[in-house]
Amino acid sequence: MISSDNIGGAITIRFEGDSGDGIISMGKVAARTAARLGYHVYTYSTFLAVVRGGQVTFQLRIGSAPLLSQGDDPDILVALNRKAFTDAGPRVRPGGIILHPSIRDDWPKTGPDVRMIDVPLEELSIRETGSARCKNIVASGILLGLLGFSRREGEDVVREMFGGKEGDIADMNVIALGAGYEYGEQAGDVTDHLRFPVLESCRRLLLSGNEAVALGALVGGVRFFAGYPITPASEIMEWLAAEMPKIGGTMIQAEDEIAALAMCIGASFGGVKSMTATSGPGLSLMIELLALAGMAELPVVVIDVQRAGPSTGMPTKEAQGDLNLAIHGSHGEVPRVVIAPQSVADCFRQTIEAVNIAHRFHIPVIVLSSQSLSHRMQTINLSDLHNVPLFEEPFWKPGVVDEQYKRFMQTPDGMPSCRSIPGMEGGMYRAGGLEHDETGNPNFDPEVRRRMVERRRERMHAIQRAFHEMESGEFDCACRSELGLVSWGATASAVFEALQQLKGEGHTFCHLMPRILWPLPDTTFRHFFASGLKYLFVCELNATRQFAEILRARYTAELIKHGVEVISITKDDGLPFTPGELKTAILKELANRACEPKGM
Amino acid sequence: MISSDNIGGAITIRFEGDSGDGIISMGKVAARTAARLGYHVYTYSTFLAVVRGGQVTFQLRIGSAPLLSQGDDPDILVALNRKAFTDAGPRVRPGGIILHPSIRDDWPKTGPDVRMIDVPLEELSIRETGSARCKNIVASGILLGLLGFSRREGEDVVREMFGGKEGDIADMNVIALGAGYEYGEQAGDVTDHLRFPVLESCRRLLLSGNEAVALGALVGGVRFFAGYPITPASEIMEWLAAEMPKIGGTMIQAEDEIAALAMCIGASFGGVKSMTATSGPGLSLMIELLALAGMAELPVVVIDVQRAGPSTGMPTKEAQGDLNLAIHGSHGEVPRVVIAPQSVADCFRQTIEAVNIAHRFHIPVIVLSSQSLSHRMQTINLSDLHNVPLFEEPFWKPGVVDEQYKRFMQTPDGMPSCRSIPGMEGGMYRAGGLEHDETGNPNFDPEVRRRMVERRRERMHAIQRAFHEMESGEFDCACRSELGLVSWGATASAVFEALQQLKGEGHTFCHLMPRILWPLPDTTFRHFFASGLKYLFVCELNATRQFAEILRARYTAELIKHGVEVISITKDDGLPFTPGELKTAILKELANRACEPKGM
Amino acid sequence: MTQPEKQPISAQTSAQTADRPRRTYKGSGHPTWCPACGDYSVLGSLDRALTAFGKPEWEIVVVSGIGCSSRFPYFMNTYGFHSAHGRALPVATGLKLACPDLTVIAVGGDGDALAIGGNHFFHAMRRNLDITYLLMDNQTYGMTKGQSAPTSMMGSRSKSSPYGTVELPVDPVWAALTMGASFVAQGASFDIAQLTGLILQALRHRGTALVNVMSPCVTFNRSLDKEYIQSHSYLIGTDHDSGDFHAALHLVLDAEGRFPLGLIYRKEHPTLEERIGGITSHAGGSNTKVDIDKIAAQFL
Amino acid sequence: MTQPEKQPISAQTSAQTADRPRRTYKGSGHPTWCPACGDYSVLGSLDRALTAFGKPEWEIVVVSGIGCSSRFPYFMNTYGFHSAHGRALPVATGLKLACPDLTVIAVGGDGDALAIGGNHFFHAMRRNLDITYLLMDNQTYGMTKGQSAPTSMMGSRSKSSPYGTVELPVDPVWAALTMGASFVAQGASFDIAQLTGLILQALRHRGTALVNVMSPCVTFNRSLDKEYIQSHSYLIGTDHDSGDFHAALHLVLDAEGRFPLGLIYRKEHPTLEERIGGITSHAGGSNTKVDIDKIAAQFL
Ligand SMILES: Cc1ncc(C[n+]2csc(CCOP(=O)(O)OP(=O)(O)O)c2C)c(N)n1
Ligand SMILES: Cc1ncc(C[n+]2csc(CCOP(=O)(O)OP(=O)(O)O)c2C)c(N)n1
Ligand code: SF4
Ligand code: SF4
Ligand SMILES: [Mg+2]
Ligand SMILES: [Mg+2]
Repeated sequence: MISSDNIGGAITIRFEGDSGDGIISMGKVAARTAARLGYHVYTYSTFLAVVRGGQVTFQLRIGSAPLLSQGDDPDILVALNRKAFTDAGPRVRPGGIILHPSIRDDWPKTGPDVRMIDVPLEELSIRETGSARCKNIVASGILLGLLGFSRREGEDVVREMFGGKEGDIADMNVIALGAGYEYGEQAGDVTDHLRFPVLESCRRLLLSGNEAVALGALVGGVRFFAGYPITPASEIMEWLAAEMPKIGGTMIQAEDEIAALAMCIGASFGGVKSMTATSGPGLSLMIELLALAGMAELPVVVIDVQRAGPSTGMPTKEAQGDLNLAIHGSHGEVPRVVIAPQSVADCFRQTIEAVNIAHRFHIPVIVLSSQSLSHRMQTINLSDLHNVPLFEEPFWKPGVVDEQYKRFMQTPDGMPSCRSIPGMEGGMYRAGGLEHDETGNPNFDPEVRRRMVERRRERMHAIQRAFHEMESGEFDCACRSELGLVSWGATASAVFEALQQLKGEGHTFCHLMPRILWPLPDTTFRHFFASGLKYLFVCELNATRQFAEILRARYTAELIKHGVEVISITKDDGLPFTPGELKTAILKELANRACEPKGM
Repeated sequence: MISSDNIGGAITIRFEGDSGDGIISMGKVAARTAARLGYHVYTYSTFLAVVRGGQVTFQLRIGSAPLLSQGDDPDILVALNRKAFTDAGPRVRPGGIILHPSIRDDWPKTGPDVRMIDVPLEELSIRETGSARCKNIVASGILLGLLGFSRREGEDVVREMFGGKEGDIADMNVIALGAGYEYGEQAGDVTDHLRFPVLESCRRLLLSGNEAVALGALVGGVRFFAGYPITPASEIMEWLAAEMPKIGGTMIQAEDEIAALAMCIGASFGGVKSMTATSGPGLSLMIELLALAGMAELPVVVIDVQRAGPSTGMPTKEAQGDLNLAIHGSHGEVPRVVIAPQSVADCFRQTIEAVNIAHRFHIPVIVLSSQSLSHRMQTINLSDLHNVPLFEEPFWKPGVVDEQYKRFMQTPDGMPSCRSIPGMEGGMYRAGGLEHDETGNPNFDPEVRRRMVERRRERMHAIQRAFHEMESGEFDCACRSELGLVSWGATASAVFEALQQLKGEGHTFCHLMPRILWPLPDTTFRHFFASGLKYLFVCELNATRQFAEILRARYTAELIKHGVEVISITKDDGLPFTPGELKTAILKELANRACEPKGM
Repeated sequence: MTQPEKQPISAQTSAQTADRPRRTYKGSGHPTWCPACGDYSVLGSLDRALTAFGKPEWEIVVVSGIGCSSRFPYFMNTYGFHSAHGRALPVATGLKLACPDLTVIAVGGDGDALAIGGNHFFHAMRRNLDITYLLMDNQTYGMTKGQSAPTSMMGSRSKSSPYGTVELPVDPVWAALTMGASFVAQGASFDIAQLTGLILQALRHRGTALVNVMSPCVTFNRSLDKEYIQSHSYLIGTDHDSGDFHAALHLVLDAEGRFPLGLIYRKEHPTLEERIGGITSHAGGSNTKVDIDKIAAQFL
Repeated sequence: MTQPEKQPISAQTSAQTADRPRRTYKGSGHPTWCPACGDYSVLGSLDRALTAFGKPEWEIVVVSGIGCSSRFPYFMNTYGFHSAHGRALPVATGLKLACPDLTVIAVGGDGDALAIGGNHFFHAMRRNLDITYLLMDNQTYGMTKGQSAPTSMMGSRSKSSPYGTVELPVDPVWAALTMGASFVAQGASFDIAQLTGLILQALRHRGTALVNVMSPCVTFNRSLDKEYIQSHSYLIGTDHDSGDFHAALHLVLDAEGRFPLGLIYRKEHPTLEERIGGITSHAGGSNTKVDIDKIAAQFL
C-alpha cells in the first residue's frame, strides 16, 4: 500500500522560467540532494514538444514519506521571468516564499503572508565563477541553504551531474552552488516552518518512469534490446544504449518497430531475455508479430509508453487509450499478459515482473506505461534494486533423445514445458506461427487444433492461479463500503489523493488498482463485487471506457447478481486527472444517484 | 429474410475424386447450367492447401428457392475413385444414385434403395474426342442428361468456360458434354423423383464470396484497388486485376499490406473510391494506417477474409477470430465501421454498402468475410446488379474562400462536412494523423481535443441513426420467445438451418443476425432484450466469445434489467459449424438449465 | 447505372482566377521549425520552383510522413497530407495513380524515407511513377530529439549511439540510383539557387525524381552543419553526362564521403502511369461507360 | 545478485557424441513441396554444404519467413524458426546478435525477401552481420498460387498481372551488392555441385552472405523453368575478380537479362557483431559480473 501524505511533512517547490534558464538542472540539483538525504521526491515538468524556446516549469515535491503526487500550489516559487511570476505567484501558499532575481513594482500581487526574496543570481554567478552561465545552480544553492540541506551532498550532486561535461564546468558549478548556499543560509530563518526531518536516513534513487523501466530491464536480466525511437518512449532505448554494453548485453536500433520486435523474438528463441519499447503507433505495427511470439510460445517484453492517439495524435500528451489494443489486438486469439505500472517504483518492479512472467509462462508481456509516468521523476529505495525476485527459467536438459524432442508438450496444469535452446544437443525443433502439434510441426487436424486452443487458454488460467505470488495490484476491498473505485496505471496517484480527500468528506471507498490487467484477477474482483458494493467507479484516461467495458464483459454475471452499477469517469483531453477533478466528478455522480429516488 | 429450404425442391450432388480428375470443372458445369436455368445453387469444395495432389470434393446443391447451405448427405454421388466411394457412398440418401466409372465387388456396401450406374467416362471421352482428358465433362453431361437440364445451356456453359483456352479444347469439351448428355438421358427415368421445376425462370449468376466482393466493389464505384496476395483473399485482387483496366480503374499489387492501405488512403484523398483486401495477418499490419484514415476522415474499405489464426495459424481454415481486432484494433480510439456479410449475395451487397457508408460518413469500413464464405459459391440474381443504391458523395463546391477552407467543420448532427478534393480551387487543406482543429492544422489544446474526440464519437451515433436505411441485419425479434439467438457472418447458413430444425422440434427462437457489427444496432438489441428473452445464445467461430463479450459489455444494464443469460456456443477447430452440431449444443445447454431448478 | 464521374481538373477551377497576383505556394503561418533549421531553405526553394513551374496551388499535393521535415505540408499553401511515419511514398503513389493530373510531391526526412519507410523507397524507385521526392537529410531523427539515422556517418555518436554507430550509412543518392530512379539530384539547403533549379527540373521530369537535400538539424546534429557540408561537398562539373547511368554510378562511387551537388542522373523512360494506361487502353477501359452486365456475364 | 549465465555452447553438447555416424542435416520426413519444385535441390545442396562445414546440427538455426521456400526449416534436422511473412532477416539478426556462436542461416522466397521483407533485406545488407541468406527466386509467389513477385520479368503475366507486370524487376544480386552485402553469389537449383560450393563459401564467409538461387516453381511459373534458366545463364569466368567491387558491379550490369552463376563478390570487413563487440569491450562489458549498484549510482 502506498502510504498517505499525512505522515511527516511535505513541501512543494516550483521552478519556472525561460527554456534557456536551465530550469531543469536547477530543480534536479535540489531534487537529487533531497533524495540522497533520504527524503521522498516527486517531480513533474512541462516543456514544449519541439525544442524552440518557451516557458519551462519544474515542480518538485519533497516529503518525509512516499508521495502520491507532485502536489498542488507551491510553498516555494523560484520565478525566473515575469510569466513565471504571473502564472504561479498568486498561487503560492500562505507562509510561502517567492525567490526572484529582480522584482518589478508593476508585477501582480501575491497572496497574503507570502515573503519575496530578491536573489541576485546573475551577479553571484559572475562574481564567483566569472560567468553568468552558472546562475541556475546559484539558485539551487540558495534553495538548499534556505532549507538547511547538507551542502556537501549538494556539491557532490553538482559535481557528478556536470562531471562528464567539458572543461572546468563542474568546478564552476560547485562554486556557484556554494555561493548560493551561503546566501540562502543567511536568510534561512524565514524557512523554519517549511523544514521537516527525514524519517529514515538513506540514499534514494531519483529517476523517471522511463529510466525506471530501463533499469528494471537490466536488473530483470534483459540482455537484448531492439528499439526504434518514438516519443515518449525513446529514453528507454537511449539509456540502454549507454548501459547495455557495460554488462555485455546488446542494444540495436532497428529499421522500424516490426524489425525491433522480430529481433527480440529471434533473441528470445536463442534463450536471451529480450525487450523492446515503443508508443502506440509502434504497438500497432507490432501486433502481427506479437501473435507470432504467442504462437511460438516465446517470452518477450514490449513496453508501450502510451500517448494520446489515435494515429499520430498528440505525441507529447497523456492518455490510456491503448488498453484494447494491448489486450485484444491480434488477428485470431493469442494469449498475452498486460501489466500497467502505477508509479516510478512500479515501472522498475513491474518491468522485472514482466520479464519473470514472460519466462515463466513463455508468453509475450505488454507493459502499459504512459506519457505522464514516463517523464515524472520519483524516488525509489536503493535497496529495492536487490530485493527483487528474479525468475530463472528452467531449460530443457540437453542430451540425445529417443524420439523427437517435444517443445509443446501437454502438461496437466497449463504450464509450458521446458524450452530447448539452439546449441543444445538433441533439442532441435522448429518454432513458428502455424498451428502445430507437440513437436512444433504444422498440423491442421481439428483434434490437434482443439488441443492447442485449449493449451493457450489454459496458460492464461495458470497465470491467474499464480497471482498470489505477484504484486498483481493494490487491492483494498475489505472496507465493506457501498462505494468502490477501480483505476489503473499512471492515474493511480491522482486517484489515491482523490480517495483521501473523499474520505475526509465522509465517503469511504474500497478500491481495486490492478497492476496485471490481463488476465484479470478474477478472484479479487469477484470478492469485491460480493462485498456489498453498489456503485463501482472506473476512472481512466480514454473516451470509450476501455477498462470498464472489459470488466462489464467479464463480470456480467456478478454485476447482475449483486446489482452493482458501473460508473465511468473518463477524460481524453491529453492531460492527467487531477485529484480535484476526480473528486468533483465522483461527487456529482453520487449526487445524481442520491436524488434519483426522490425525483421519481 | 432468407427464405426457408422447404419451398420447392432441392437436391444435393457430390463430386469426388483425385486432384487430377478435374472435379471442380465437372461440378461447375453442372452448377452454372442450373443457375442459368433459374435454379438456386450453393456449392462447397474442399481441396488441399498446397497444390500437391490429394482428394478433391465439390458439393453442389440445387434448389428452386434460395438455399441456406450446401446440404448434407448427397442424393447423387459422382465418385471417381475408391476413396470417394468409401467416403461418401454409404451416406447417399435413400432413393439416391451413385455414378462411377468402374465399380469393384470388394467396395463397401451402400445404403438401401441406392442405385449404382456405371459410367464409362474415359471410354466415351476417347471415343468422341480422341482423348481421355475430357472425361470430367462427359460426367457433367451425364448428370445434366439424368436431370433433364437443357443441353443447349450446358453446351453454352462449356463453350464459355473453355473458350479462352488454347486449341480446340472448347469444341472437344462441347462434344464430350453431348456424349455424356445422351448417355445420361437414356438412364433418365431413374432420376424422375429427383427432378423439380424452377420457380422463376431467370438467369442467375453463380459466384464465390470473393468474386462477389470484387464484383460488388466494381458496382459500388471502387476505382482504385491496392492489394497484397494472401490466402484466402487473393482472388479478390486477382479478379480486379483483370477487370479494373476494363473500366478505367487502377489495381496495383503493393509491396506489402501497409503500402496497400497507404495507397488506398492516398487515392481516397484524391476523391477516388478505394479498397484493399487481405486476411488476418494483413489486417494486423494495417491497423496503424487504419487509424490514419479515421483521423483524416477519409473513406476506405478494407476486406478481411478471416482465416484461422493467430499468427500464420491455419491459412486454409475457417474462423471468425478477427472481430476484436476489427472493432478495437488501434492505439487510441478511432471510429470505424465493421460489416459482416452472411452469404455470397451479401458479399456483393455489403461490399457496396461498405463503400456507401465509407463515403457518406468519411470513415474506414472493414468487411469481415471468412474462408468458408470466400470459396463457397452461390447464385445471385442478375437483377441484383442494378437494384443497388449507390451513394454519391456530395463534394465541397470549389471556389475562392474568404478564410481558410474548413475541412473538419463542426456539424450539429455528427455528419462530416463536405470534402474538397485536390484540384479544387480554394479547397486546399492538410489532412493528417495529428490531432487538429477545424481547418486540419495540428492543435493539442485540451478544448479543441475534447471537441474532436466528441466529433469522432458523434460520427458513430450518426451512423446508428441511419441504420434504418441500411440492410443492417436479419432481425427477427417479434416472435416473443424466451429463446434468442445471435450470430454473425458466414455462420448464418448453419444457424438458419439449425433454427429450422429446432423449430421442428418445438423450440422457437427469435434471432438477431446483425450485418453491421460496429457500431451495434442498439435500438434493435434493446428491443430484443426487452421482449421477454431469457436465454440468449451467441454462436461464433472463435474460442474467446468475441461478439458475446462485446454484447455483454455494451448491454450490461439491459441484461441486468431483463435478467437475460448470455450463453456462448463457440468452436475454433478450423471448420464451419454444421447445423446438427449447433442444434445439439443448444439443446444440451437448454437441458442443463431445465434441470437446474430441480437439482437444487 | 451511372458511374460517378471524376471532374476534369480544369472544370474545378473557378472563373475569377485569370488575373490574380503572383501565386504563393508557402502558407501564411510561420513554420514551427527551430530557427536556422535547414528545412526553411528547402521550403523557400520549393516555393520558388513551383512559381516557375506555374501550376496553380490547388493542383499540387505535398505528401509527407512524420518528422520535422515532414511538417512541410503545414507550411504550404497547397493541398497536403501529413500521413504516418514512413508512409509518404505509398500514399503519394495511390494519390498519383488515382489522379494522374495532379502534381504530387512527397517530402520527408532520412529516417522517414530510409528507416521505417525504406521498403517503400525501394519500390517507389523501381516503379517510376511521375512524382518528385524531396528528402531532407540531416543524418539524424530531429523530431524525436537526435537518435542516429540510416544516413548517420559510421561511428557518429547520438543519443541512441553513445559509442558511435556500427552500421554502414545509406547514401540516399546511391540508393535511389541503384534502385532504379530515373532522376537523381542532390542539393544543399544553403544553396537556394541551385536547389530551386534542381527541384524545378525534378518537377518537370516525367518519372520518379529524387532530390536529396543536405539540410542540417541545428539542434540535434551539430556534426552535419553548414560548414561540414560546405567542406565536404563539391559542385558536379559540367562535363558530367547525367544521361549516362554508368557515369552517374561512378560519380557517386568516386565521391568518397563528399557530397556531389547537382544533377546526377536523368533518363526518361515510360512511367508507371503510362504503363498502366497502356493496359487500360488495351483492355478498352474507360471510366465513363461501365457495362456491368458484360463484366458479370462471366459468372453466368 | 546473480545473473543468469549463458552456457557456452560446448557445454551444451553431451559426451556420447564423439563417434556418431555422419551427421544428417535433412529432416526425416518428405518435404511437402510439389514434385520437381526447385527447392528440393536447394535443400540437398544445403545439406551437403553443412556436412562439409561440419558444425553439429544443434548449433545451426535455419530461420525463414512465409512461402513455399520458407517451409525449409521443417525439412531440416537443425533448429528452425518459421517466422512471419517477410521477417526472416530481423529474426535471424536478433538471434545471431544474442547468440554469436550459432550458425544462422536465413532462407526465403523472392516475395518474402524483396516485397514485404524488402526493408529488412536493405538494412541487413548494410549491417554485415555474420549470417547466410539463401534466397530461392522463382519469380512468383508460389505459396499463394502464382501472383507476380518483385523479381518477375517486366511484362510477365500472372494471376495478379493478367496484362503483364508494369514494374522494373528487382535483381536480388544487384540489390544485395549495391546495398552493401559483403558476399554475393548466384546459383541455380539444377546445378547442385556449384550451389553446394557457393553455400559452403557463404557459410564460411564472415559477414552477410547472399546466395540467390534460381529455383523454379514448376506449378505456378512455367516461364522460369529449368530450360529458361539454362538458356539465360552463364558461369562466371575464372577471370572475374570477385574481390573487386567495381568488377562485380559491372558483371551484373553487363549481364543484361542473363543470370551470371557463381561467386560475384566477396570482401571481408568487420561484421556487426565485431563492431558491437568492440563497443562492449570498450565499455568494459561482461555478462558475468554485473554491478547494478554502480549503474544505478547515476540516479543518486
Ligand atoms: C510508427 C512510428 N514510429 C516512430 C515514430 C516516431 N518518430 C517520429 S518522427 C521520427 C523520425 C524523424 O526523423 P526524420 O524522418 O529523419 O525527420 P527529421 O525530424 O530528422 O526531419 C520518428 C522515429 C512515429 N511517429 N511513428
Ligand atoms: C502478412 C502476410 N501477408 C501475406 C501473406 C501470404 N503469403 C504467404 S507466402 C507469400 C508469398 C510467397 O512468395 P515467396 O516468398 O516468393 O515464396 P515462394 O512460395 O515463391 O517460395 C504470401 C504473399 C502472409 N502469410 N502474411
Ligand atoms: S530539431 Fe532539427 S530538424 Fe527539427 S526543426 Fe529543429 S533544427 Fe530542424
Ligand atoms: S507451388 Fe511452386 S514453389 Fe511451391 S512447392 Fe510447388 S513448385 Fe515449389
Ligand atoms: Mg532526419
Ligand atoms: Mg517466390
